[in-house]
Amino acid sequence: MLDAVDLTCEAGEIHALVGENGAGKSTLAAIAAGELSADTGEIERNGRIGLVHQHFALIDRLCVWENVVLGREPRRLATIDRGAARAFVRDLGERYGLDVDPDALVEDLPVGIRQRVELLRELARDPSILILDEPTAALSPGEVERLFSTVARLTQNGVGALVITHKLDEVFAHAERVTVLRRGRVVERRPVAEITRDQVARAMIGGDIPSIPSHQPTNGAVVVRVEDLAVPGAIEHLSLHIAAGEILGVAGVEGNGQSALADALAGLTPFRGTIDRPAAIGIIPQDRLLEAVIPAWSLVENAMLGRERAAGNGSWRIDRAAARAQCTAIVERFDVRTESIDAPLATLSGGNQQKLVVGRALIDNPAFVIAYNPTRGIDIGATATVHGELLAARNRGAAILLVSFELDELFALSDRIVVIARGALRGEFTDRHFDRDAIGRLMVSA
Amino acid sequence: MTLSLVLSLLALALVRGTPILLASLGGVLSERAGIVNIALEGEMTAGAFAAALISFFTRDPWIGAIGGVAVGAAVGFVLGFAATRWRVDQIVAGMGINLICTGGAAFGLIFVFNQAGVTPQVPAINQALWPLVILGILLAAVLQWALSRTPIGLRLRACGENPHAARAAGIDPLAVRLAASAIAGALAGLGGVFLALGELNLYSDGMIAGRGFIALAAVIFGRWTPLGAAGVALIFGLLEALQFALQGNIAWLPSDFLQALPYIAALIALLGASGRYRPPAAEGKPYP
Amino acid sequence: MKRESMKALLLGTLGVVAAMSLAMLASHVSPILGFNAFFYGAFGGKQEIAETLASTTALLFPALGIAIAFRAGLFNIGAEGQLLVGGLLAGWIGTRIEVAPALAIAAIFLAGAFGGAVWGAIAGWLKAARGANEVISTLMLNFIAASLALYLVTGPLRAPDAAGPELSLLPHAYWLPTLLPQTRATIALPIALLLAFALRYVLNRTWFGYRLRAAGEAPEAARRAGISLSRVALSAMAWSGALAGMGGAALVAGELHRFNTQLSPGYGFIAIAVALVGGLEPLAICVAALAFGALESGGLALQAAAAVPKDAIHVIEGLLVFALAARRYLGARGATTQ
Amino acid sequence: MRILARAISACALAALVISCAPSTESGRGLSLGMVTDIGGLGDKSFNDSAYRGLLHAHRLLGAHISVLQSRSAADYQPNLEALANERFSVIYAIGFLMSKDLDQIAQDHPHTHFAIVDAVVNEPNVVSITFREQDGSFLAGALAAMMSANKHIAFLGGQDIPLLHKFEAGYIAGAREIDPRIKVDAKYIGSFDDVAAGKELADVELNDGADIIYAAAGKAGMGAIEAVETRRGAYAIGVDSNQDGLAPGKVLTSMVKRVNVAVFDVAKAYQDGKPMHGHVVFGLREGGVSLTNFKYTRAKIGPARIARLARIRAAIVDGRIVPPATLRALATFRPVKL
Repeated sequence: MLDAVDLTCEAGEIHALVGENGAGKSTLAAIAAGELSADTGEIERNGRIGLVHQHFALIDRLCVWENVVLGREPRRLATIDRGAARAFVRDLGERYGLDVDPDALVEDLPVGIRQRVELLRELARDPSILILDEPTAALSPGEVERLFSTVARLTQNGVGALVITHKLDEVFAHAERVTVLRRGRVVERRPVAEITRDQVARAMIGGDIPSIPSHQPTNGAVVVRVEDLAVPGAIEHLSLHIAAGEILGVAGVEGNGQSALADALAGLTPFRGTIDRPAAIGIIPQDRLLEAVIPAWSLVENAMLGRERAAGNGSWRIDRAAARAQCTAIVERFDVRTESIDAPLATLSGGNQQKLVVGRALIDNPAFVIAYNPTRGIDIGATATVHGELLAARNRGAAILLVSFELDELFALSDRIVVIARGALRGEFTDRHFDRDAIGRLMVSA
Repeated sequence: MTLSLVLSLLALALVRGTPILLASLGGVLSERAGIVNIALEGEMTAGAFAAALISFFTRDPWIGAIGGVAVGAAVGFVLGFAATRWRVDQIVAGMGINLICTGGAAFGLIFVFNQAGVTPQVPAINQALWPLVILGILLAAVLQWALSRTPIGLRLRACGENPHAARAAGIDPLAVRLAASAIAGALAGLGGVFLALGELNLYSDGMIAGRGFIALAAVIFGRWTPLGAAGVALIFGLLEALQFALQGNIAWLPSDFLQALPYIAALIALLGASGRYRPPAAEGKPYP
Repeated sequence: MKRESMKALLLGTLGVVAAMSLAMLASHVSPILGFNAFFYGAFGGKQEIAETLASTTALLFPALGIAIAFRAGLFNIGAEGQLLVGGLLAGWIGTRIEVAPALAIAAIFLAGAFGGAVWGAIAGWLKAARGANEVISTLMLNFIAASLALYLVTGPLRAPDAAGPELSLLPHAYWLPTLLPQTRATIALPIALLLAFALRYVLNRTWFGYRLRAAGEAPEAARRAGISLSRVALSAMAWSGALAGMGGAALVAGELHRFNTQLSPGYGFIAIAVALVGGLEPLAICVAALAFGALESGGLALQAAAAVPKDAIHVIEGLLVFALAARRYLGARGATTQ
Repeated sequence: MRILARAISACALAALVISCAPSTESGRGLSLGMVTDIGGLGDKSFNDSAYRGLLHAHRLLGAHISVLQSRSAADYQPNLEALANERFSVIYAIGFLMSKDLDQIAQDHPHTHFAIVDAVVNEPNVVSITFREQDGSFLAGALAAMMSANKHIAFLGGQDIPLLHKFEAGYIAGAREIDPRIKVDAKYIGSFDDVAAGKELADVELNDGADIIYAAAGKAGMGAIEAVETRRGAYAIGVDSNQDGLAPGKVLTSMVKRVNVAVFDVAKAYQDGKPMHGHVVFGLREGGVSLTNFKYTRAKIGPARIARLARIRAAIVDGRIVPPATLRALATFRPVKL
């Protein structure tokens, strides 16, 4: 994974570690924090290194203060001093501007707040260095600003912050130094002031950035119509429509009704109101490992998921030759890199797994596609492939609902963007005239 | 129905429910730590047999009782060890333990007493029956409190929900799971002791009669909380007591139906509960 | 085959043999004599082999049924009750119809399958419609089945000639044809083997089996791919019960020739171990059922020759379960170090 | 590959088979085989009683003996078959549930002598032994009615099956013989194994006001004896074996069913060259059923009651009283003026 990497992070600095997915950033972070051990080399720590995980390592069914004090509980006789624990969490929150209700159950919290809890948990352990692994992946622009102001406050107190990211905007806005990792090796390390964006990007991927196909104007009839949709506890009075050959982007902070909207459109959750959509539909779920694939199964079997009856051509048995042919078609057309279509899917990189998921959703040319964070956690090359295929589907006349927490992705792909907050649409931007600041404000509107 | 009849019914419900309650508390502990425990039946059997055996040879029922609890704990330890260190599938291990314990006790009867089926009468602790009932209920309350209020309880829950996060917080999930499984065995063993030395004064093949499995149902019905499981165990005891009382008094209702009453009631309760039964998130999953 | 796997296998087998020897020594029997009796009891002659095959058959049906449910992610511990209800219905139909023997046998098996399917489907429906935990419901249904069967055979369905909790004998013509004359090895065994192959085919080659496996392996992914988890739960439990119920029918028509409430010594529970030891793979389950069948019939012979009690065989079965589970662990570790 | 690995692992067990060789008993002299029913040895009841008869024959007649226990109804046939194949002189089937299996096996082994307890099998080489349990139970009921201070007595059964109805009907009739208006509770545990449930159910009956409990529930009946131990003025009546010593002074008597006597008699007759045939009924007259001799309770009961019991016994023996054997017959039973 990693090969002769050396890295220093000094007290009081924000050090950005960038690289494509699979470059070894998370592994490096885990080794630094002592969660994994390296084969050779050594880690020199002055004090504790805290790690804020990419996929938050919180215990969902414990409340905030329980997560924060776990393993070092304040005691009163044999019991946990709950008053002290709550006060401790509140004080810590105030000191770093991380405002959280100590008694909230973690599983009830939106992603942005969960990250604060994760931060609090690490801060409670007085780290000398804090590693943040992809901290902004699911945050709204406002929350990103807030996070970095917290980090800045930390560095003023003498803590070193190593921020792992692939968003170059953040690097150039907040970091003092940047280290670029590619295929487990350090390929570039410089103060931010001495390097350009383009240089960093080239260093990351070791070549030119793939380009995304261009938008061609289309003018289709409306194929998806949602009127007055309501999903209990998530969405109220939501209406929208999508035309053939159109990508409708949905911007919003995670947990504001996007999942309910996608599920209602996919027919996975009960709803009130009317949904008018084509029967043929391709779905790219948001959580690949949990919702989209069966990692222990082969590519062939994964390629059939949801299309298993089609693989039998209507008969009760599965035509294995046809299934293999279809899988091969997906692998070839969507550039899934694998040694064999019979290999377990788990042996593939995340990007290649995702390409299979996208291919499965698009191969039958459905008239309607739901894409939910289709490029979350995959590398630039795979991202480019996925974006290209989504645009190709659009250009063939598919209506596409694109839910993404990355505004850049929405801006690059969408024909139209709606902003969702607290279960309702708060604004619409048409004709590819997207105003980042206005969208950011609407995302956090009540 | 007179007051004394109601009281005797409630008393019977408590006696009937307590062994199930004790085993279900064990089940709650081990499952909250992340170990599926279908071995409760075997642990109760081992506890009951060992208690009768030791009481017979030492002529001291208290040593017998302690021995029964210890043997239950040892069986729980074996389950925990297989599940954590060997990473054996927990359900498979539990099945194996049930088979070994029931078979082993039957075999032990022949080997030790040279008679099949049942031990001779042994010194018992019948006078401790009610203290044990009260102990069971107190234990449920104490465990409820300990799980939510003490550092150990918090750490145990953390291991059942997300052992990786627990590890990151400096807790050894394997040790916690092993300990929880052993304590669970001890509690189930105490359930067996209650039957063999508290209510009766012997061990007899088949005397556990599915109580360990009912305890497992109580764990799930009680939503993995000590008080919940205890409540379900006692309600189950009450239904059995009712069944006992009604038999012969309702001529048109066959006794077989009445005997099935508690189980039918449980099914109906399942219907109504419309199950948001969420087991601990990492239950049954080996770590690491 | 990997060396570690072989080593673990050898260790496991040795462990079981050592445990059996200890058991025999403890009951003052020379292990040589004991093993002799054990293997003679399991494989020593036509009658012994037939008994082993009869136990194999009795375990194979419910084990295959359990595998269906487990593969769908449903922990069906109700095979015992499903077997009982299936056997009851089979035994009742068998005494009620008068048709050609082949038809009657088909009807008996169908009745068994139907009875078991209904009993399994109750738990499946509870799961599908109400989200009820199948562990509790199948467990409760076991107790209810036992009470129901006892009530019916001593009450409404009581046979005029019955002294105990059983129905009348089936007409001789409806008894299952035997594989070996004068034994209890019947055509139920090839039927079960056929079912195992069919099950393997269904699981691997049909969209129904695919959905079942997907729902078991990754329920959320399956649900999002449009597979109805409720429908899978209902059908998997019904089929699971149907196979267990056919096991009851096989016992009724092949071994007892009548329904008796005590027709099973817990086959439905031992079959869980059989299914797990067989790794939930139909063909491997056949092999596991043979091993357990040999243990059952060899164990029965052991008590005759060596006065080892009837339940001691459970110890050996338990150790076997442990040994094979540990073998898988050791084998897996071997695989990762390579 | 994994399937292969599993197959080999199962076969490893089978590999030891090679050592096997027949170990049949040579069967010189008198050899007695016995198949228990599911209750098995240690039931403190009729399996144990039969076993005592066997041991007696071993000591007095020098017989070689062997006992096979059954775990389910499906085990009866192979167990009987195994003994028949080992050429035992006399093979005992202990329990009415074996009648259908024995009928078949007796035909297959016409030169082997069989005996069955509690059922009638009409084959030339089978002697059927039944007991008039209702007679002994009648005496137990009469004693209970005389001893009850509350005029309220109880019956505790194992499972609600016809065989136990003989006990229940005789007991209730005997009580009515003494006091036509006496209150009798009859409850069933639903199990012969669950000793604790036996105790709890007995407690319910005691709490309802009954002060004498007649427990016909195998091992579970021991729970009833425990229940009366701590209650002042409450007594139990044991069943099948002499249980008076389990709680001296608290078990009024036991309704002994002398399976041991019958078993021994059959063996003795065989050795004497005059094997028994047909249906042999063991009633009060034959000493097949009786109450024990009140070793611990004679003083409590008193000579007047014991004399009255003797009069009732004589009336049953000479046919003036016919104790009912079913609950239906009980409904029409009228006390007889002596």
